[in-house]
Parts: sequence; C-alpha cells; structure tokens
Amino acid sequence: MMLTVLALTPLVGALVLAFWPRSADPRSAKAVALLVSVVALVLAIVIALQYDPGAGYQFVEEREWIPAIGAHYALGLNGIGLTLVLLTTILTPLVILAAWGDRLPDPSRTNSYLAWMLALEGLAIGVFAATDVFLFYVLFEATLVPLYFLIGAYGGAGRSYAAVKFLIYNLVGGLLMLAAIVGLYALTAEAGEPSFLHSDLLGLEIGEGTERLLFLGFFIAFAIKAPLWPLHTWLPDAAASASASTSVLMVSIVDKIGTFAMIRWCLEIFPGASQWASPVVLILAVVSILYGALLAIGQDDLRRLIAFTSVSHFGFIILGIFAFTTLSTAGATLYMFNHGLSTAVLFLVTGMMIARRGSARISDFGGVQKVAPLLAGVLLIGGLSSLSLPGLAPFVSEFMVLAGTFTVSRPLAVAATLGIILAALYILLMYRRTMTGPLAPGSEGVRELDRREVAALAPAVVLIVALGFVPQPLLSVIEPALGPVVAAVSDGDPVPTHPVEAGASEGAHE
Amino acid sequence: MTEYITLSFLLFTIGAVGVLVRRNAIVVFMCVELMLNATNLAFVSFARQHGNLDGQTAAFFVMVVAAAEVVIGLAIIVSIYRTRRSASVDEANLLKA
Amino acid sequence: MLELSWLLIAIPLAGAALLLLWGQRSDAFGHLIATAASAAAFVLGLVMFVELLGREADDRSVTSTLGTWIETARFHVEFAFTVDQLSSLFVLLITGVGTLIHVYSIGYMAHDERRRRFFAYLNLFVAAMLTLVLAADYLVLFLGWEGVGLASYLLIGFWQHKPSAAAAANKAFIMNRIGDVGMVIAIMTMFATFGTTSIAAVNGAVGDVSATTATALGLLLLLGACGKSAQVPLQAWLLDAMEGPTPVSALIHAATMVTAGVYLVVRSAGIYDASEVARTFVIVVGLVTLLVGAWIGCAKDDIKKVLAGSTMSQIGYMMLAAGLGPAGYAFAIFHLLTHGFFKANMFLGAGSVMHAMDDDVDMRHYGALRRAMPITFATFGLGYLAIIGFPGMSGFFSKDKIIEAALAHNLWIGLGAMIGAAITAFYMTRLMMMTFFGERRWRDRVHPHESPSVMTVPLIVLAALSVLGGALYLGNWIGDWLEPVAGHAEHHELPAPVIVIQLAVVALVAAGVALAVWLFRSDVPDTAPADTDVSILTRAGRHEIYTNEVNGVLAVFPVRYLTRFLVWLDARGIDGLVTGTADRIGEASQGLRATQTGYVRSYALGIFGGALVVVLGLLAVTLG
Amino acid sequence: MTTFWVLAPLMVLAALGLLFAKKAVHAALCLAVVMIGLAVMYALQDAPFLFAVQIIVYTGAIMMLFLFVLMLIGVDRTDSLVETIKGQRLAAAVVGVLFAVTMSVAVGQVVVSSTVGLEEANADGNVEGLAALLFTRYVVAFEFTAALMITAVLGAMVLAHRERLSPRRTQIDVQRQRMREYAETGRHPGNPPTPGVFARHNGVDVPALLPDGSPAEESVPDSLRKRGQERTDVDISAAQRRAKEIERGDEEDPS
Repeated sequence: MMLTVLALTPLVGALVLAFWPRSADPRSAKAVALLVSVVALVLAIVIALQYDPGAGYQFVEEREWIPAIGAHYALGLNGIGLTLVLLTTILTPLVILAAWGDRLPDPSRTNSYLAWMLALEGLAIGVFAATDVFLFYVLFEATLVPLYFLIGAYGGAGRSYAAVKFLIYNLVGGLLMLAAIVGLYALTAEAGEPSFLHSDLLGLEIGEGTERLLFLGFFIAFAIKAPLWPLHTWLPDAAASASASTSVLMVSIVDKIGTFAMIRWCLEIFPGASQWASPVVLILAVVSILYGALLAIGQDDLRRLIAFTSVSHFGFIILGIFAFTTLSTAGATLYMFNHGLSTAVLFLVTGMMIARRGSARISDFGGVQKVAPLLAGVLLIGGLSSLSLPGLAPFVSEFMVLAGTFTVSRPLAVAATLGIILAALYILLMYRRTMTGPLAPGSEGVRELDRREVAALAPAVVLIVALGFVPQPLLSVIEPALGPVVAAVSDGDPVPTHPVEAGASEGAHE
Repeated sequence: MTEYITLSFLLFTIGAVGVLVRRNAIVVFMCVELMLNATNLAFVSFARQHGNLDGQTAAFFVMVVAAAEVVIGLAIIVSIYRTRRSASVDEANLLKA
Repeated sequence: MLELSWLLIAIPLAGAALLLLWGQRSDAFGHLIATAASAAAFVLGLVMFVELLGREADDRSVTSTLGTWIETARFHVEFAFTVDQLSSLFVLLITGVGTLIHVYSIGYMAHDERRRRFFAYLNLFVAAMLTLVLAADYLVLFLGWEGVGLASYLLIGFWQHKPSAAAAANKAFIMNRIGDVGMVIAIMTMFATFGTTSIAAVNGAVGDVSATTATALGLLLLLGACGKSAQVPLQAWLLDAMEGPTPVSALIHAATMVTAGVYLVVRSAGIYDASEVARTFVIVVGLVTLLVGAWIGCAKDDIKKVLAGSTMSQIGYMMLAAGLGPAGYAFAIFHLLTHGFFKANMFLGAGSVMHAMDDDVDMRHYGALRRAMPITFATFGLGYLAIIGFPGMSGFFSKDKIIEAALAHNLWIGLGAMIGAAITAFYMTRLMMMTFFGERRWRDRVHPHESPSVMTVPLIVLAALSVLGGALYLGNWIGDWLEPVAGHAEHHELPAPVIVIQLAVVALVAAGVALAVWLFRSDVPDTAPADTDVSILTRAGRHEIYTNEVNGVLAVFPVRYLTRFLVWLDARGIDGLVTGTADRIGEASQGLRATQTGYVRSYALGIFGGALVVVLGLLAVTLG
Repeated sequence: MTTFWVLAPLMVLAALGLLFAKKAVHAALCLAVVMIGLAVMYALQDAPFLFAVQIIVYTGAIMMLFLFVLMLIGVDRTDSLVETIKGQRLAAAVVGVLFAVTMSVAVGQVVVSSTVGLEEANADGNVEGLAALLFTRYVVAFEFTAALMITAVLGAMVLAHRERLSPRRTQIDVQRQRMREYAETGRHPGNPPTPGVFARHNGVDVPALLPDGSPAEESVPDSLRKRGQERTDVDISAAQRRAKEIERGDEEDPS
C-alpha cells in the first residue's frame, strides 16, 4: 500500500489545488503544494529506509485490473525505481519553492500551475513503480498531459508551438510503444494467459524477428523521451519556452522515464534484441554526447544551452545502459539521479537570472558576478557538476559509465571521453560571458538570491557535493538491482586482462 | 431469375445516379425511393429463388420504413423550403463550415 | 600520527569551506583563519616527516584509508592516502611555501575587497594539492588533479571584472581538460587491464603486461602531465595564467601545481620503467619545453611572463630528468623542490616590485630599483643566483645533477640541457638588469617603496631556502631518501669527468650572464621596439612561438565552425526534416480539403464510389 | 415472361425519366410508372400481398404525398439541369456504369442455384404465409415498425408545425389595431369591400371602387396580387374610360 499512498499523495494534492478557490490568497495554494510535496518526500524517505537492497522488488502490490487483457494494477520498487522515486520526491518541493515567484501569463492560474506539477509528480512516481507494462504505458502517456499544459499554458514566448511539438513527438513514440504492447499481449495470450506483468514477461519465449520489432517499438518511444540523437529536437524548443520549474520537471524527472524504461523494459524483456541493437545504440549515444555538447557551445539562449547539455548527458546514460556491464549500468542509473540534481540547479538558477534580466540571451548578460556573487557561485557549482568535476556527484557516475564502456568498446569510450573537453567549453564559455568581465548594461538589475531561492537551491547543491564524495548509499541500492539485468543481456562483465588483487601489492613497487 | 435481379440493379443504379446528379430535393428523394423499390424487387426475387417468404417479409418492412421515411423527409423538405425558399440540395451546403 | 594524513587535507578544506560559507561576516579575520589552517597543515606535515625520518627505510610508506568512495562488484576505490618519502617532501613544499605565500598575500591583497574569498580559494588549492600528492589511488589523485585545476581556474580569474583574466582562466581550464582526457583514458585502461586503479597495485603489476599497454599508459599519463605542467604542446595557458594575482602565480603556477606533472611521472615510475618509448617521449617533451620556455623568457618584457617562461623551462628540466628513469627521478624531485623555493621567491619578489610600481608589469618601465627596494632586490638576487646555477646555490646542485644524468643518457640531450642553462642565465640576467640596474624608466607618479614586512619576511625565508636548498643533496641524501620510491640509480659512465662538466656549465652560464650584462647595461628603450624591428627569433618569442595561432588553426577554428555548422544542421537538417514532414502533411491536408465541398451530393458520390470499391473488393476475394 | 420483357424496358425508360425530367411533376409521374411496374413484377413473382401493398401504399399514398408537396412548393417550377459541381455528373455516370456492370457480373456469379419457387410456401395462401412469419419470427421487428410509424407521424407533425413566435391575435387585438390605423393613417376600419362593389366590372381581378370612386386594392385576392395578375391603376382607369365610352354608345366589345 505504501507505494499507492505515495503516488496518490501528490495526485490528491493536485485535485485539492484544482478546486482551491481562485479568490484565495495565492500564497495559501503555494503553501498547500509545498506541504503536499514535502509529505511525499517524507513518505519516500520512509520507504527508502525500509528498503532492503538485496531483496529484489519490494512494497509489491498486485491486483487484477482488466482481466480480459490481463492487465494488472501492479506496483513494486527495485533499486533503480527507488533511486528515481527519491529523485522525483526530492526535486518537486524544490521546484515548487522555486516556482513561488514565477510570473505566469495569467496570475490567477497559480493554483492550476501547481496542481499540474503535483499531478506530474504523482504520475511519475507511478511510472517508476509500475511493474505491469500496461499500467506503465498508461501512466507513461498520462505524464504528457500535465507537461503539455505546464509548457503550453505557463511558459514563455513560443510556448504553444513547443508544447505541440513536445506532444507530437512523444505521442508518436507512445504509439509505437502501444503497438509493441499489443504485440506482447498477443504473445502472452498465445502462450496461455494474457499478462502484462513484468515477472511474467521475463520468461516469455519470443521469436527473434518478433523480439526485435517489439524492442524497437519500446526503444524508439524511450529514445524520444530520453532524448537520443536524432530524436532530440523537441527538447530545446520545449525547454526554451517552458518556465524553469517546468523544465526541471521535464528534463530531470520525466525524461528519466526514457532511460529508466530502457533498463526495465528493453534490456530485461528483450535481451536478445538489446544485444542486437547495442552497436547502433552505442554509436548513437556517442553521437549524442558530442553533438549535444557542440550544439550547447553554439547556443545563445541559456535554456537551450542547458537542454543541449542534457542531450549530451543523456548520451552518457544511454551509453552506460547499452554497454551492458554492471559498472556502466550502475553508473548510468546513478547518472540519472545526479544529472537530475545538476540540471535542476542549472535550470533553476538560470531561470532566476532570466526572471531578473528579462532575457534568456547569454549576450544580454555580463559581469553579473559583481552584483550577485552568490548567484554566480551557484551557477558555477551547477556548471562544474555538469562538466563532471571530480568531487561533485556527476563525476562518479560519468566515470563509471566511461570505465564500464571502456572494457567493452575502447574506441567508443575514448570518443565519449572527448565530451569532457566540450563540456568544459560549453559551461565555462557560458559562465564567462554571463558572469565575468565588466558589468553589461541591463545586468545591473540582477539581484542577489533571496532566502527563498537559496532554500530552493541549497538542498540540491548540498546533495551534489555530498554525493560526489559519498555515492555509496545510492550505489549500494542500485547495484544489486542491476545484477539480473546485466546477467540477462551479457555473458558477465569483461574480466581485467591482468587482474591485481587490490591491496595485495600495497606499497610493493620494487 | 437473373433478369429480375439485373433489372433491380439497373433501377438501383439509376436511382443512385439520380441522387448524385439531381439538385431538387424532392426529385432526389424520389430517386431514393426508386433505390428502395429496386432492392424490394431483389428481395422478392430472392424469396422466390429460395422458396420461402422471408424475402417478402423484408420487402414489406422496407416499404413500411420507406413510408415513414418519406413522411419525415418531406416534412423536412417543406420546413427547409419555408425558411430558405428553395428546395435545392446545393444550397444546403451547411456541412461545410 | 601517519594515519592522520587525511587531516592534512581536511584542515585547509575546512578552512576553505568555513570562509566560503561564513560569508562577509568573516571578512575581517578570514585571511588569518586561512593562514592558520595552512600553517597547521605545515606543522602536521613536519611532525609526520620527522616521524618518517625516525623509521626504518623500508617502513616509510604508510597508507591509511579514510573510507570508501566507489564500491561496486568489480570496481573499488577508497579514499586512501599514502605518506611516504615522496609525498612527505611534497607535503612540506606545498604547506611550507603555501603558508609563506598565505602570509605574503595578507599584505599583497590587503586592499582587495574580496580578500576573504581569495584566501578561501588558496586553502582550497592547498587541500586539493595535498589530495593529489597523498592519493594512493589514481582516481583520488585525479580528484586532487581536478581540484587544483578548479582552484587554479578560480584564482587566475580572481579579478573577474577583467575580461583578459576570465579568458585566461577559461583557457587554463580547457587546456588542462585536454590533458585530463589522457588521464581519464589512462585510468580507464588501468581499470580494464588490472581491475584496480590503486597506484601501488598498478605500478607493481605493470611489468607483467604487454609493452604496448605500458607505453599507452605512459603516453596517456604524459598527456595529462603536459596539460598540468604546461609542457609542449599544451603549454600555451601558462603565460596567460599570469593574469592572476602574483601570489597565485608564485604558489600555483611556479612552485606547486605546475610541478604536479613531474610528480605524476615520478609516482608512476613503475609504468615508465616498463616502457622505453614512453620515457623517450617524456625526455623529448622535457627538452623541447626547456628550450621553448627559455626562448620565450628571452623575448618577453612582462616580468611575470618572463618568469612564467622560466617556469616552463625549469619544469622542462624536471621532466627531462624524470624521463631518464631511476637515474633521474630523484634529481627531478630535487630540482622541483629547489625550483619551488627560488621561483616562489622570485615571483613574490616580482609581486613586490609590481606592488611598488602600481601593478605595472612591463620591465621597460622599471630600472634602478635596487636602491628603492633593497630587501626585495637582495632576496630576488639570491633567487637569481640560484636559478642560473651559481656555484654553491641550490640551483647549481639540482640543475647540474640533471645535466650530468642527461649527458650520461645521451650526449645530445645533455648538450641541449647545457644550452638551456646558458639561455637561462641570459634571460634571468636580462630581467635583473632591466629591473634593478640601469637607469630609471619609471612612469610619472610612480614612487617605488619597499613592501611591508608581512611581505618581505616570506621573501627572506624563501631566499634563505633558495640558497640553502642544495643542502638536501649533501651526501646524496635526497637520492637515498627517495630510492624506495624512485628506484635505485645505476651509476652511469659520464662522457667526461664531473668536474669538467661542472666547469663547462659554469662557463656557459657565465657567457650567458656576460652577454646579457653587455646588452642591457644601459640605454634600454622604455617602449618595446616594434615587431618589425626585432629579429625573427625575438618576434617568435614574443608571440610565444605562435602556439596560440597554431592552436587556433588546429582546435579553436575547427570547433567553432563545426559548432556553427551543427547549429545550422540541427535547425535546418534534423529539425527541418521533422518540421518539413509536418509541413508536407499540412499541405496535403490542404489539398484534401478541396474535396470537402460541403455539398451533400459530393459526399453521396463518395459513399457510392466507396460501395463500388467494397463490392469490387468482395468480388476480388470471392472470385480470386 | 412476356410480361416482364414488355414491362422491364418501360420501367427502365421511366426510371431514366427521373434523371432527365425538367419538371418535378414529370419525375413523379415517371416514378409512379416504375412503381406500378414493380407491383406487376411482384405479382408475377407470387407475391400478391406485396402487389397490393405496393399499389396502395406506394402508388396510392406515397406518390400522392410527393405530389402534395410538389404542389405546395410550386408545381410549375422547372429545374435547371446545368451541373454546378465540377465533374460531378461525369463521375456519377462513371461510377454508376461501373456499379451496374459490376453488379451484373456479380449476379452472374452469385445466382447459380435453380429457382425453388413459392408454390410450397404459398400453399396456405400468400397472405397467410406472410402473416405467419410476421407474427411469429418477425413479431419484434413488426412491433418496432409500429413504434417507428407513430414516431414518424409525430415527427412529421412537429416538423410541419409552425412555432408561434408572438401571442395569438384575438379579435380585440385586430379591432384595436384597425382603430389605431384609422386614427393614424385614416385607413378605413370596416371590412374591406368585396370585389365588384360599386363596380362596372365584375372581374375578380379588378379592385372594387370605393364610394369616392378610388379603387380599393385590398379587394383583390392576395393570391392574384402575388401572381401579378391584378390589374393596375392604369388598367382600371382604362377600364373606366372604356366604361364611359360604352355609356356614350360605342358598342365595342370590352375584351
């Protein structure tokens, strides 16, 4: 029941906010939203504390839903799901806090703005917890609705174009996935009882050709979501038009559904096809890394820049997933969490800059560090985490991805490593243009962060630094969950050519 | 046997083409009646071929329904005529926004 | 005590965190906290060093683990720190020189409103540098490696309002990142080959793997070392890095951080021992940088850039020595230490001069400062004597040993090193002549004065160390001390007796000095001659032998245009494909719209035609 | 068979008449011919009941209804046969011909079994046989048709009914309005004169003359006025002139 309660908490909160009187003080609605998200966070922490890393799926709920097609209402968390549920519940309060001062196109609609955010949180938790592919699909598509409205109704210029583009891209993916789900139904029905349960699908016998087709149906949907080159063009448009809070929810949480689902649904259920596709996917991932980074360098819009850095980072995540080693997949999962944090910081802090300056163009800023050193500092920390500076959280995950990939394919890993130079370029050039040099005309009005904004940013910054040194709490949860996945898609991790027992030759160089 | 059916199709086709080319609503309506009658002929012919009366029953029902339809249809034409002073189907191109 | 090595890092790190988080309320005393933290680390390091001295020679390597960093089934990294003969020397250098520079900075940065932040960054740097040298695992070393990079970035760009400073900071970080790629790939190779990245384990096992792997590791680490130590071809950032405050140049870009590459090579002795090719590359890089740095030093008029060129050149010596293998490791470290003393001394002295000259860095505006700033002149002079290798000074011993080792290795390399010594003498003498001797060429309203004692005391201490640093060589102490780490140095046959070589070097140095004194004895123009009026060598030196231009052609422009092309491609090509499809669908819909006439009869025709198609289909099915 | 071959071409011609008749009335008459032909066909095919129903319901009731409506709308209207939708007529012809050909081919394929004939089914009489089916197997459908008929009747009433948009005008209202008009315009409040009052002419299309000699336009029936068959003032004055001439003794025929 825990998971249902966790997912329902924000949904009920959203319902309450939807009917919250418009005439009431908007601050009351904000307080309710914050309270609900904090309650969800507490629940998630309780769940995390009860979680036993070695015990597979936990907090399992299973109920018949639509017996005719074998759909179940089935929830359960493994280490990967838990990580992302935690990410979702941690980020939502921060996002709501950051959205406190958002200037909406129509101020009287604050209630529904916050309601959509909470609804998105609830649905995302459901997606991460669903262990029935039909339920997963329904929730997967349902997340589009709040996001569509968040972009289309509360964004900036060009928002309706961006919202429609976002929707169409994702619906196309969803359609392919639906076709694959129908295929799965046919297969399970043929084999006996129709069922969409994850556990039932694991043992399913699928012919080679069929498996590849079904895999593609799922994978393309997730690759659009993730987004993988060349299916990425919706993201920069959406991010450039959405409010900063919406961008965080979209890139840090909802897009993670794509990579999360690649592990749970693509790798686990279609191991053969995953192996078949992995060379192409790995190359696409490397292209994503370099392409996203190069395009980020070329952007003049802060939000588009961050969106393209995310394309690059998602390339790393997908690279790690499809390298099929424990190290790289664990790194990729950890990367999802870390990227969520670092992108959240970047989007929120640039959102604050944009709100103050009234422009998102990098060339409109300059010398901001002088008037808002704290703001500059947070931007720098967010940026450094984005370029994977050791000591900050993303480095650990990025290195794990690269090292894991390196044992499988050296050329690809080396090519991906070039991304770290480009990462330094896009972050530092942006920082230099916005923050350093003489104060640009128009930038004088960029105020220092206030207490509320510090409160919204500080937890993420603290987590980024802490996880940079102590990633183990998350890793120990993630790794056991990945064992079965990797075992299914590969013949075990590549063994070092000249293994050295660590500690055996301690100080014994001579 | 075939000749009855062929006649039936011939009449049906003529009725259908009439619906397509005539613009006076009443004439269009008559063409529809012609099509219904053509099918009736087919029903009756098939009834004879199969040696039971179900076909004739069907024809009977068609007639009843056609009668009801004519009543309503003509009422509609009259009321349209009242408001628009025309019985041309082309002027009723309201299907286009 | 030795197990507490993590405290060495923790103390300055805590200082940095404290200053940054405490905020403006600690402005008044922040610099004192930072200096105290650095001094505490020095004291702790000294205690540890003494304890090491008291131990048996084979018991001087103590590794202690603070905790686990990354632990997965196959991959295991711990926060483990090793205190041994090598790292303890570095700890003393970093914290010792670091503390002196902290003290100096109290005076130097006294009027900067962001002084607290400066000290926080300095502490951060000390912590990161200590992490680098104490790390027992390459990944932890990389943590420190990037940490010093970050501190360097922050400090070079400390005066952020100057676009040139911000640009220099970016350049330094990004060029270092190129080297980091080498490091990262090297660490991944270690993981893939050995399953561990522990420094001891890797160096112990590297002899068992193929020469190709060892060479690859050696070259990749060398790439990292080139980035960090400003060696050719990744040297271009160091001269720009002089945009940072002078204490930063002294600490980071002379004494400690830039020598990290040398440390890395010595630390990875096992790898370089296993690969002749990699060692040769190290030697070549070292020799080329040595000469290039000296060349640039001869041509620049900016006092800090002359010193920066000199730093490159001296690190080239160290690299050269490190590339010689066990024969040179100890001398590389020896020269590294003495260079740390005298170069820090001279940078601080240059800072003192700039302080007096209203932050003017052009030597052509100096002249005759020896009377105005006697302490600075004296200490700088001692540093000068040390660097040119005046007999008895520390530089004499350390440089001489390297030249000897190089000669023993290969005559030509040795000759190159000797020529380098002569050029060093030339450009350093040029600097001395233009700054402290000759006529006054001061700008108006400049009134040189001696710096306050908070700045001169560190100068005096460093000057003393510059003179006495050679003592480390007494009885080949440093060679014996480092032998467990660097390996035993075989005795090589020299092409000539030692005394002959030493005399030859001294003669070359004297020639260089004499040439410079004769050229710059008086009448130095106070504006630089135009590029067209100077020799091609000078012109190239002034332009840092056109490496920025080369980098531009090879890297900057391709990336810039690739980026522009991709931006265009993304909007027109990839997104254009998608939006184009959407547009085509829209147009097709417009076309189809024409069929929706709104006339009932049109629709009826459609129905009738549809019925026909259905019937035809049925017929086709039944008849077919 | 002879009957069929005589009737069939006639029916086809009459059906084609539906396509080409300019006047709706002619189309209706053509349709009546087809229907009567069909009735005969039914009779030929052992369906006497349907024969009767066809005559009574279709030819009798439905066709009459058509004619009524035609008359309501205007019997003498002619339709323009110029096509307004581009290509409609050609497309309709092509599809129609293709359809007819296809169906004929299909019939050739489908109707292969020999004809059973209705001798057996009609053994107890055709009407009894149908009745047996209608009240047993198809009784539900039959009941539904009953409901359908009633609905249709109600529907026709609703559609044909004109909604009263203003309150009913009572005689009092009429009187008041007349008096008001008399007060405002001087229009005579009494009954309009009937045609022919004070007239020298007894044509119903000529307005009556009021006592002052002016013509009372209202005295001519509305339908004549709307058709434009009313005589104008000029006509009237001409008629008066003529009347005076007759008085004077010109014995000419006024027609």
